[in-house]
Amino acid sequence: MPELKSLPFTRIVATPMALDATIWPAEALAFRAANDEVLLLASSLPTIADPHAIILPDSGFVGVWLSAEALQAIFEQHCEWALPATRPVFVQGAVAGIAAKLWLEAERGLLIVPAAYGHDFAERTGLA
Amino acid sequence: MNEFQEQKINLTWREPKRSYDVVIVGGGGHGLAAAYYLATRHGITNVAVLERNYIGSGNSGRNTTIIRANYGIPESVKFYQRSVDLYQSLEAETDRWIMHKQKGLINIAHNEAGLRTERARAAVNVAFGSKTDFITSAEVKKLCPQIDLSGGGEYPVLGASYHHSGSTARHDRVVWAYAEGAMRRGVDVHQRISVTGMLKEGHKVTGVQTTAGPISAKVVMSAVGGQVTQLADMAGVRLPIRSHPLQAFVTNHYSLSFEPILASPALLFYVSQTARGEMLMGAEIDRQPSYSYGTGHHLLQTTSYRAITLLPFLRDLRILRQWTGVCDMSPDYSPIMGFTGVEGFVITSGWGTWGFKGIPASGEQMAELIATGKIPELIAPFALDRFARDRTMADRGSAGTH
Amino acid sequence: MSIQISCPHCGKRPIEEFTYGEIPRVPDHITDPDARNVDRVFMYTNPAGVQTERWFHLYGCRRWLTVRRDTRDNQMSE
Amino acid sequence: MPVAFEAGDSVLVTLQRAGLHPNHGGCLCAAGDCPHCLATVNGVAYVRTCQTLAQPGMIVESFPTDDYPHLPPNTQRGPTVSARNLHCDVVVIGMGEAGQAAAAAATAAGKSVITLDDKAGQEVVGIYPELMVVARTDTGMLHIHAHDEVVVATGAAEIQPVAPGNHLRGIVTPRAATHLAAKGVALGRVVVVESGGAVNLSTSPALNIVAHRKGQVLQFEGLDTLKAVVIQDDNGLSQRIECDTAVVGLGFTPRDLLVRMAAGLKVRAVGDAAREADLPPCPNAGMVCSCSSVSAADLQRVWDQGFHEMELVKRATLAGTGPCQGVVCVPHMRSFLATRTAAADPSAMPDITRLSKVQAPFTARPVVRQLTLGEVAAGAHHHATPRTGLDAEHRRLGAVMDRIGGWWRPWHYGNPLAEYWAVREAVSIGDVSTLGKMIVSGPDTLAFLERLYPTKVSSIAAGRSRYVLILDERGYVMDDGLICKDSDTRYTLTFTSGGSSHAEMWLRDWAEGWNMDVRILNQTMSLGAINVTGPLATQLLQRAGLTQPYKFMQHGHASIANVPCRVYRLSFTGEVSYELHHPVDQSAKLWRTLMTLGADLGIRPHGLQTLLQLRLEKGHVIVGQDTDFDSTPRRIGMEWALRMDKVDFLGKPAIERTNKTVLDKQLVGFEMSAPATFEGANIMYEGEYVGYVTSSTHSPLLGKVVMLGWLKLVNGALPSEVMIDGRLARRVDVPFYDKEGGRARA
Repeated sequence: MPELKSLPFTRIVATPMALDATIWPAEALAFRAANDEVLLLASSLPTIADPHAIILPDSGFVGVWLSAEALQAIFEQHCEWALPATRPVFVQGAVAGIAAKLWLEAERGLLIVPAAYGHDFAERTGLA
Repeated sequence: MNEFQEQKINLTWREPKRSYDVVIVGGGGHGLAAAYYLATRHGITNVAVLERNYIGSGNSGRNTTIIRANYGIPESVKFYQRSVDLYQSLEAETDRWIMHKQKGLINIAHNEAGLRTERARAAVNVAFGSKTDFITSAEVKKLCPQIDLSGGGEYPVLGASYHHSGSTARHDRVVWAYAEGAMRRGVDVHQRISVTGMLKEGHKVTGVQTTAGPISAKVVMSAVGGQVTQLADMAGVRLPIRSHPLQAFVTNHYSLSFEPILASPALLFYVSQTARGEMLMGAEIDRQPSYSYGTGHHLLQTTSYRAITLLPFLRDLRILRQWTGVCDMSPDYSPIMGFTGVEGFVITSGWGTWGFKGIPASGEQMAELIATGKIPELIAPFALDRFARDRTMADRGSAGTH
Repeated sequence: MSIQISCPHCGKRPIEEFTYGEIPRVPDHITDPDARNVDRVFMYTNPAGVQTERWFHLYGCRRWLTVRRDTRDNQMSE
Repeated sequence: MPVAFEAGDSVLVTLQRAGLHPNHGGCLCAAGDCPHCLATVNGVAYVRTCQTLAQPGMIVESFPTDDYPHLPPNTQRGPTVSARNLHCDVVVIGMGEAGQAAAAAATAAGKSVITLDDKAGQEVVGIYPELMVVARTDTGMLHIHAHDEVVVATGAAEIQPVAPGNHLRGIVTPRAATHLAAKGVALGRVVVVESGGAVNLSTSPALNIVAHRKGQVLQFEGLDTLKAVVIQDDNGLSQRIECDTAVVGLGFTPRDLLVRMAAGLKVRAVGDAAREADLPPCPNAGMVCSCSSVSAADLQRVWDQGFHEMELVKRATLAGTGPCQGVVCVPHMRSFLATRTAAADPSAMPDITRLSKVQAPFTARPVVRQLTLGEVAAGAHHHATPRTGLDAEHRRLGAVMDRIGGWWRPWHYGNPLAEYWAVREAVSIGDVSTLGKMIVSGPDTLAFLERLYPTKVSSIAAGRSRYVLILDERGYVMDDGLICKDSDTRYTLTFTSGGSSHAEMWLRDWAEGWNMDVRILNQTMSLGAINVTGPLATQLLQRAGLTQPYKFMQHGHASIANVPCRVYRLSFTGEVSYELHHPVDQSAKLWRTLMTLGADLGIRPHGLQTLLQLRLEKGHVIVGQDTDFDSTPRRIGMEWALRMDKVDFLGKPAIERTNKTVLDKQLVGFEMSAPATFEGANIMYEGEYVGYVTSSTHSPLLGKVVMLGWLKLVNGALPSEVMIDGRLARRVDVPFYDKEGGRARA
């Protein structure tokens, strides 16, 4: 069974304009968690055009890569809201009653939850 | 013929008059009880109760019928204990069967904070004449053998407060007993009449404008649940009320074998078995203010989940029906009773999720206030102006929803 | 699912993902500072109709959003 | 008794084939509408046997005759099934002709369609807002989310006869007769009675129809089983016909409960579900509602008592409140009330063809099809309680864990007294990861915080922290915490564990409301935090790599045990304390290293129980435990934390207003001799209740009980001696321990 592992995110809070203008490193995954916030999985940091930006490493999330089929099974049982049809796509919302973030590619997806809820999430979705 | 059918009540309907001494808006338990006590305690019978639907059609017919006085502050314990006492003698007084039954109420603690709350509850209850003990989990098991003390391994039962006088009564019958008792003494109860405005002389309220024409009155009392803000607005009174839906549901009928009322403030769930054998369950209010009587599946789903955590036997019971009431919540979770600052307009409101248990004492005290023009000591702390006077009545013990 | 709220960042989600907020409104005729303060912190319009309200998307972007909702039937207009 | 059945038989057909009636008697509809075939199946009571497929080994019990079914004994945990969420454009409920047509039309229009049908074992329970259709199946719950519309094609239910003897066995509706005959169930001599509803049983040649009449049934005769029917024809002539089965046709009433409960939603009825209801003759005798045993005579009695509305008649008789939810009785109640109303007031004479003059059925409420709590609970969860990065560590150390302030936290590790002395005399570590931790950055940060907090934020120097009260607009204490200045445009704020879930909402709400140019980052769940406390705390941290000294209320960055830490020198316990905020994935590493390095110093971890005891000796208030809804700074004796000379801060207008009222009560400290009383104990003065204890502990170091509690002013003054738990207690100033605070600053 795949298990939830700590993800080496960088969390960036900056003006929406600065985030819009940022050129993310190639092969980076930059999840727009909010208008003014990005969760970044990358080996290097881009320049953010906001002198007041908060840019900090963040180990507060755990995640797991799963096949599209495995994700579908989890969503069908534990997710009341409809997933968008487009891929790749980043979405957020309650899964199994826990605030989850999802990065969905064509064949697989990354399921992310706060580490503080990792135990419960794994138990509820059968990942444990 | 089932044993629970109404046998004795006789309702008498009359045409509305153009003028009364007292007009009570809202033909639920609170309005009808006030009319009843005006007639029986003070001989004031030139009274009309106006109900926009049928009597008891609002929260009086949409609650979970629990009666208790295990509140968290002295003023509330005293007030609700008066209600408990009046309920206990209501059948004898009216010669009508309200199906009153003392069951005992168990409030479970699942963590240290819960233990602290329940110990405190027992202490303040006893100090003000209400019988509540702090009990161990073993004692909980004795009172309720069906309980899983491990709480499904998730919410262990660490202890509880046990409120001996926790009771239930059939909500409709309470409404009818008061209605009939008032009607028999000459009070008019009018169904299907809505209040559309206030008759005023300056700031003073002198009656109500209704769908059946104007009706003048020396005193207008609001006993409205649900749309009280709109009614008070007609009189020029601002209220600290937000109206929230509260949902509940029952199962089919089962042989009587679940004695107590069981509540878990942490799980936000409570249950009792009705006289007819239905398991009756409730939960917390919807968080958003709303006047919708619509029911949701989420409530049914999560409350069922919580219920079977503590009481696994409920798992195989079939759900019969769910419903919704609309609760007027005040900022400090205590009711609002008394004068409003507008002459001729008095109010009993803010009943939140505790309206049913407050009916007799609210009716009795408001009747006294109207009859004497003075604020009775028992309800003085619940005055509307307490917010401006910085004397709010924050009651942690009422935050339970039953 | 039950009632849904449209989060401008995350999309439509069940109301259970959100926390309710409210925008207090004090009528202009209240001019005394203490009376205004009492009204602002304790009194509610509590309309049976459309009101503007705030919701915090706790399970999603964790930001506030503003909607107009009819309290009679929970229809959202924005 | 074992009963044979054929594959595809319902439980009802199986029982009928064996000559059994599931529920002692009553007209059968075999279509899921009436309550007369309910039985207990495999321990679950109130199962409609006509809708349940017979299975080998199934145990079917009919109802006890003198009581309701017993509460079942289940002790197993959790939901009985799982739930599936499905999404589509259109849901069609009912796969009769109308349903098939609707599904075909939607499909042709390019819509994705999900169909549900009773006969396929999919029982729709309700239609909820946002077009969520909930259905139960034997394998689990379906939560179907329709984006466009829901089509209800559930058809119509047959009206059942009301006449004396209608509780007997041997009465069926036309549909049931057809169905049972097709299944080869022997119905014996059959009498057909058309009472306003056409009956065509020609498709069932197996039936032995001995009579076919138009008219009303005056009586069903028999003891338990039907022996004869007495029929009155349209000319008033009555006739008694012996038979084994009576088939009575009274017309139809639409199965529209799902539509009516979904008022305002995009739900459309088609086919018979949209038809008008037929109205049967006014019931004069016989059982109207068998769920609640309500006869026609009962309706008459409550009418005479003044109950004239559908809802009131329902409530007075309880008709319609049983398992069939009024499907059987409502047509008869409507007919009864229409007839009585007309008789009482000729101008209100109901025209049977115009139903608008007849009272509406009572409100339709979920659930339309019954299901167990174990089924409906599928897919639900408890509110998840977060765990710190040290959760596994605490459990490994044998901690008693408790939900405190919304988190799982260690209450104690088995020896609270040893934990206490470790803090007071050596060094101890505690998990404070649950504290709220927020960063605010941006040009408006200072202005924002200045307006938010009652302290003078501008006087905090970079690298310094200050304890603050956090007020709401009502001027009540909502939380407390620290303001830590990083730079002129960047601050770190901490909140209590209980307040942490609210802190972010609160900050963002006001930042937006005041249009402040700030960025906010919530690090509560991203950073672990360990409190290192005790006289040897500095020594331990030096061993772990702390190179520079920290002054009291100073903060900075350091590498501790090779973990990058944000170090805060402060004190909640009264001893020298450092909070180490660090990446949450390194909590266990940091914790274990400190435990190892401190072994010879006598280090022990402490739980919440000990922490609460230590802080109480210092008189520190716990917001939420010691404070109440109406706790102003004045009432908790902390006005020193306010700067009323600031132009504005959140809650200032309310503080100014409430300060004009007479003080009524205060949170104060008490001492008494052992043993400690419980928290919540009443405080009495001259026989009167004057407050209650909020925190209480026996202080091992001071050798007495120290308490905080609410005390009312009596005649304008705080009593100095009171009775707590029947014992004398003295009001004293806090803190109880180390009044000068020298130990924390050492």
